[in-house]
Amino acid sequence: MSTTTSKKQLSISDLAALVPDGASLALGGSFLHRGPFALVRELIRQGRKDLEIIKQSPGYDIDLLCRAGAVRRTRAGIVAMEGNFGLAPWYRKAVEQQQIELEEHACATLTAGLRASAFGVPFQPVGGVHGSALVELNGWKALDDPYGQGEPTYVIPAIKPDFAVLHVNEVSPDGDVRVYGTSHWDRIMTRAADKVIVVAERVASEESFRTQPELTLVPHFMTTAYAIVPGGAWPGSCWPEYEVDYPAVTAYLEDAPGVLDAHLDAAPEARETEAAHV
Amino acid sequence: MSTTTSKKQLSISDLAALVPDGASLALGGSFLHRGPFALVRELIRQGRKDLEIIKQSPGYDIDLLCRAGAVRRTRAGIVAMEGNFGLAPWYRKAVEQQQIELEEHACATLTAGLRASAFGVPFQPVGGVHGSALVELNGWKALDDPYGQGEPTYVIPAIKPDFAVLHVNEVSPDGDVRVYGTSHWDRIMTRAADKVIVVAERVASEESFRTQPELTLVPHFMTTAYAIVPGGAWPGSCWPEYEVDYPAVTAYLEDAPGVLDAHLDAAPEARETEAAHV
Amino acid sequence: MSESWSGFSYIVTNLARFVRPQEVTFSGVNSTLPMLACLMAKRAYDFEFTFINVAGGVDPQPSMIPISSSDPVLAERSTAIFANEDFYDLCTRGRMDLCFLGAAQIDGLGRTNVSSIGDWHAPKVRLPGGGGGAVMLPTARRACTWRTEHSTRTLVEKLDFVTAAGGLAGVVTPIAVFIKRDDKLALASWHPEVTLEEVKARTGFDFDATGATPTPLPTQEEIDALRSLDPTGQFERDAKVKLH
Amino acid sequence: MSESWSGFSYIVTNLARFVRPQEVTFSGVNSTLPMLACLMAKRAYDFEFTFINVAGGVDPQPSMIPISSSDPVLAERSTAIFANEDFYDLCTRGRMDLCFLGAAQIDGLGRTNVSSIGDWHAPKVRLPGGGGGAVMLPTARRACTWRTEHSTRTLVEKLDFVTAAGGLAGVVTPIAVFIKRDDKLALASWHPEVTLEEVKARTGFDFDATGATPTPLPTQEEIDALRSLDPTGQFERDAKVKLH
Repeated sequence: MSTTTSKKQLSISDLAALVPDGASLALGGSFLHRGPFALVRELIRQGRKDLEIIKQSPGYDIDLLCRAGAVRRTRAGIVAMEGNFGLAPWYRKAVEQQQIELEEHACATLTAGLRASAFGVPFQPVGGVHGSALVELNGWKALDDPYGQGEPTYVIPAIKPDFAVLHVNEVSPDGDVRVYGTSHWDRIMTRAADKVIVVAERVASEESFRTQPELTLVPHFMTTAYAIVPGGAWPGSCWPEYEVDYPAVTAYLEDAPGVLDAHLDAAPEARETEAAHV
Repeated sequence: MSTTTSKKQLSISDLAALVPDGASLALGGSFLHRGPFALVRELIRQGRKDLEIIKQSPGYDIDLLCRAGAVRRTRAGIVAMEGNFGLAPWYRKAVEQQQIELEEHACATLTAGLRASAFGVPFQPVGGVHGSALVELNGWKALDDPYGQGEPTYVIPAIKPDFAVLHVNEVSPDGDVRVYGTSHWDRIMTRAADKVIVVAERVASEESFRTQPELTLVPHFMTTAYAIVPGGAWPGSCWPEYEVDYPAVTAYLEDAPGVLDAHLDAAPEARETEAAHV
Repeated sequence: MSESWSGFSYIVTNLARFVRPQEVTFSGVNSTLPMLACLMAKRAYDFEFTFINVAGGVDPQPSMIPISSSDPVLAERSTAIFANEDFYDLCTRGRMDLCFLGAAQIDGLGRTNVSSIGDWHAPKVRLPGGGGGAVMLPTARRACTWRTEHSTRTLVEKLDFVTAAGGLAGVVTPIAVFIKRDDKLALASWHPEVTLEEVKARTGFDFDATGATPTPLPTQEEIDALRSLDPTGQFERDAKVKLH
Repeated sequence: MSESWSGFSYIVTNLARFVRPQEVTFSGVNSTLPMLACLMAKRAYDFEFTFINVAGGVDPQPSMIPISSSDPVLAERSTAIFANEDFYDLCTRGRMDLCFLGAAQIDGLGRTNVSSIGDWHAPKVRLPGGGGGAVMLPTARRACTWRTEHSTRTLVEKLDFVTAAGGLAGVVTPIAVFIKRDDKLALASWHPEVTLEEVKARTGFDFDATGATPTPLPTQEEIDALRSLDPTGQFERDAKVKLH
């Protein structure tokens, strides 16, 4: 397996280069927690356009992408900066000014669509939703129970992202993935997407994975490629490595010229690249 | 939480006593591996009748229950003793002589039915099945994709066992559950069933669960009660504790008077009780 | 009990009072006050219940109280990780006893809007969106929400958009506690420092107030629990709750 | 290569030859010969592929070769546990490149019966049942099976029950290898010690034999790999495969 190893490990810029303009990306994590933010920033640096962003609870990531004008459409459950930061301002503006298309979900309906893809079926029943105006908005259909036992049940069409993009604690040389604490919706995203790309805090030995295989969230054969970016979930948290960098989020939210570039330049993956060039 | 602890831990006979005649049981494990066999034997000792057994791949368990005349109906994917033991003889006889009702599934259709219950929906789409005579046999319905994207897809009605019964490596005092190696279908069974009852090799400290919560398969609040029976998956395996006891399986399969009783008496939970009475 | 009962303490305490023994209670994202309420209930009440949260925690032992109610510290020293798919399924299959959900607007039927102020397609304010509500509100055994502002802007006659239906079991504002009765919100109690008339005047929908009384003051255990959770008053300052 | 090619070695080796570089290959329950084939391919062939199995293993390093093909040792020192729900979903979403499935009867369309001999409702022999087949056979990219007996009892004109349709990509018996061509089973090759006529006489369905040749003898690598997996010949004795 050692031969596969080097093939899968890429620089963050080469990893981002796998994603073309117009691609649909399911982003892992939730709000400010364990999001694949280094990859998101690298997509912006590379000028990616027309992306479709799929995530139950985006925040910083979708806001940043909207601020950079990289988004065509988002399919999301709940969008906010969270903590005490409230709404995501550039996302909000992009929707209010109709610069991006929004497919508004409940988190569980988005999960249902991902499950349909993961299970290889065209639609997935979901509990609840009755009485919500989201039904008409999205054209969701209710199906009668053909067995006559249950109430009419809404079904969500399959959602199949081109890429699932995760930030994780550890990756094996061959691409096995491990996270600590909650996996959020990362698991179902990796089963629904066409390809899985990963940013990890560090490489852990194959041996360590073989010792506790029960902890592996994504087996290596599902991982297309990965990059190692310590601190890559900045300014968010990556349990148990680091907490949210609240001052950095506050600085990001300032609405002034140069703030976006300064923020991108302050990111760990940018500083690392700079350091490498010295 | 210490107060809950003693309430949930029962003797194997008190645990079995929770299951009434006619109950439907989803049994964990697969074939000879990590099945809740101590509990199954205790149900037989207590003379339980008319049980419905739900399991993708039963073998020794369903055979034993059929041999003891405890089964009314089984819903199963594949039934065999496995290894070199071939078919399950008493199960086979019970079906051939129409002493029990069989609902024959593909393993994945049974899983789909369990998923429907776990997800709180009346039916669950499943991939495949097209062209199988199981469709007509079970009256499974194909639904058109209301979104016009996919092919007609078979849906399986919800399967909701009264109990999920697992054999596991470790349980916390309060009922958190941990298994090593594959979880087979145990996870979805615990999410589909009305109640979860557990036989464990041993109690592990609450602290050990708090140290690696990612390894917990079933959180304590889902567990109704548990018993501790070291070796309780005998004559099957429980990774990494012990392998299959092949001579014991061979002895069980002998068709002679007294074999069933001798087998039940040789089981770890029977020897333990006997020892306790000395 | 100090000289006055702050709106912040009123909301947290009355949310905590929805927690019942032996139940499974959930708090989610953007939900600092319910998070504090769940932690308060653990400290103030002499009964057991299971606290699960959006960080995957199951009865965790967090080393600090986080600003973000989805912070991973809320799964610290948890006995299990019960991640998002799992707790949503628990809810849709009818096993979530109590869940706390956010809302921007609430109507008299206990429905919520978290989607937009103004027309959805051309919003004045684009709100966070569907989140847990549309699925959890109709499927949880009881769902409760809160508002830090009690006004006809937040408690409305007509929602700008019906994000979630199904009927809230409880709503807590700085001055009132509503519960579900005959599939509508009814007043259960009001802040002892305001009047029933003020509650009515500041509420956009009609409600039944039969049997409603001033809310019982916080117990010493509730006061102590909240003080231990917010010793410096930072959460109270951040929440910016005003009675009037 | 010894003086003769045993039926046991013929089956294992020809199943192994269905494994392709970079693919995901699965072996299941009641499947000792495919299990040996996957392990043989790992040892004999100079390419990488992912071996997953019903014990949850992903490229495991088992400390012994188990009698039961679902034995947990097949997940020993695995890099991940990929449990049953996961590998079934992998298959139904079209990402299982090759899976090995059992069969009692096989027809000329590559459909299988694992349910009953005789009428399903009053069976002469109740067989194991649906298992992986009904879902995996139609959804795997390629599904292969094997029989240790090549006869008109096992390779039939008409199945007693169609448990799984979708068309096998390959069938290996002690004397022949069939592949899928134009949605039917066609003969690819036959055991060098039998004749095409014998294969035809012992097969219940008609098949196309265009281009079929005697099967290439096992390579030294294949022979060595199988010997290392079954050094005492116990698996071969247990399998009781007869050429004639």
